[in-house]
Amino acid sequence: MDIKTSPGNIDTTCWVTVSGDLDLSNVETLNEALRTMQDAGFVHLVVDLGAVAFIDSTGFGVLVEAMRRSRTTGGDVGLVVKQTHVKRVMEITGLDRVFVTSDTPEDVEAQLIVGVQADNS
Amino acid sequence: MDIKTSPGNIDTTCWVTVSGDLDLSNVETLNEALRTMQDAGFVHLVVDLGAVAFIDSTGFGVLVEAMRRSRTTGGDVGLVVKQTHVKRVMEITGLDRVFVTSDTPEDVEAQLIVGVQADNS
Amino acid sequence: MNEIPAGSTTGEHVSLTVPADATYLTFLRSAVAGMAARTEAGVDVIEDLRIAVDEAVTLLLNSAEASNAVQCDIWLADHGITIEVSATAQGELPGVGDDSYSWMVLDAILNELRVENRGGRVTISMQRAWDRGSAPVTA
Amino acid sequence: MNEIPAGSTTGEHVSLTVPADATYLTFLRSAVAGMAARTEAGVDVIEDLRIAVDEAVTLLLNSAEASNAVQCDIWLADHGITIEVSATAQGELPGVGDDSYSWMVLDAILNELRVENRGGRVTISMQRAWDRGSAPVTA
Ligand SMILES: Nc1ncnc2c1ncn2[C@@H]1O[C@H](COP(=O)(O)OP(=O)(O)O)[C@@H](O)[C@H]1O
Ligand SMILES: Nc1ncnc2c1ncn2[C@@H]1O[C@H](COP(=O)(O)OP(=O)(O)O)[C@@H](O)[C@H]1O
Repeated sequence: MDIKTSPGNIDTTCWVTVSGDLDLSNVETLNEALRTMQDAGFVHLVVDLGAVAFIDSTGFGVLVEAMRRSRTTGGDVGLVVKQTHVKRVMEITGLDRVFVTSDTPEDVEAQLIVGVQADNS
Repeated sequence: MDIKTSPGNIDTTCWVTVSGDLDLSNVETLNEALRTMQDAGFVHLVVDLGAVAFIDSTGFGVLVEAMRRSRTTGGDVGLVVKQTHVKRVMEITGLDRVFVTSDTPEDVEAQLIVGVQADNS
Repeated sequence: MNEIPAGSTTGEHVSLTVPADATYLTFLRSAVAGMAARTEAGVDVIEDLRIAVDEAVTLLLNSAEASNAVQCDIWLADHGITIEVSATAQGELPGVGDDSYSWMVLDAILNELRVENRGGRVTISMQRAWDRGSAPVTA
Repeated sequence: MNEIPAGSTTGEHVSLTVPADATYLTFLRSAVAGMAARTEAGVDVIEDLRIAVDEAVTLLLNSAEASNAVQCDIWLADHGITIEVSATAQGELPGVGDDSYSWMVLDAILNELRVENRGGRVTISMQRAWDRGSAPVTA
């Protein structure tokens, strides 16, 4: 797994690009990276999973935790999702209704900034 | 493993391009391809191993057999070899002194046509 | 759609034993994908099986003793694959059979899913058939 | 050069059992390469180990009963890897210990190479250290 962070289009937003395999052996690394960005004051996180080769429910668990932390400060975590198998796991677990998602980070960021909430009903 | 055959620059020569993994499970396919070309009258065979990801002594065994058949009709088999690990196996077994080799099929074919023999001493 | 692949893989069995360590999940996912690739299973099924072995072994690792080994058995059948993962677990396996997300995923992508605890050794048995829609056949 | 890799893999053991079928050679080569990739072994050593397991199992397959299984055990140590492959063989194993090309290759790329035949079960044991030149250390 490889994690890259870069500033978003506005200064309360950070893009986190994840690639490779994400599982129990390395979720803690992602968890720390997300926490670091939140502690640094980024309200919204755009986590780009477009280059992730594998992610399981342990990986999504860390993203859900990050989303909860962001929401307590009025922010949110949005996901860039492209691969069918990633979408599939999100549908099975209902995460597709929890996260703001799109297929480009620009679009996810735009949704987070205007305060779009995922359809939580 | 994938095998492609194409006519060489002169009409007694045939190029055989092998790719993928070559082992006990599929050497017979290569053996048949080489035999077919020899039966069709091609005196010289240029076997291009440049895209082979794996080859073991079973794979080389088939190439040695083909070389023997070609030599009984005044022809020969030459090899295109690029990868260090393929060269390594050839050195260990002494095959580097048995086969005409080079890193392009054009060059191997040219050597076969002028009747260059590998240094068999 | 072919009934049986050209070179029938029926009855082929592979057994793997690895350390009870999350860094071996990649190894097991690759092994299962490699086995499935020998069959007529499509890429979607192979992807599902990668997730299945990963989620099941993750459940085991959450309570397996670190000194222990995880065993993974794979059987190829005419129209499907059976995967069994097992380890010596400490106490009840958390997340098994309840509404954990791992279990939710396993339940959705498999045709059969069973857990057994025999004298502290927990085995998760999974079956997946090739010819089914994306919705699971209810076991 | 590091003495021991950052996350020490010392003592890790993996065991694989596959059908005595040449179409499983790829599977075994990948498994051995995957294990070696966990260590400080370089790409050349990994390539050698791929060849080693392939040549050794090919020797076994030349006389293993088709109905049989081949077992492959891999141990990671501080400075090297041990691979043991075994199968129930019919009679003497052709090509073992003689001047066959398989044996020639094995002998050249390994630090230790041993064959044992106990009651019809043949085991080929191989060891390779990381820190050696391209010429083998004579066992
Ligand atoms: N590890 C996980 N894997 C998959 N989905 C998860 C995971 N953790 C939480 N979720 C999903 O996120 C949703 C929202 O999480 P949360 O707000 O905590 O809801 P709940 O109160 O149901 O736990 C859950 O309903 C579940 O669908
Ligand atoms: N299967 C094989 N793997 C590697 N090398 C081989 C194989 N078969 C033959 N050779 C090499 O080819 C050389 C020439 O083969 P050949 O003309 O048959 O010689 P020999 O009379 O020694 O068998 C051998 O000396 C050996 O080095």
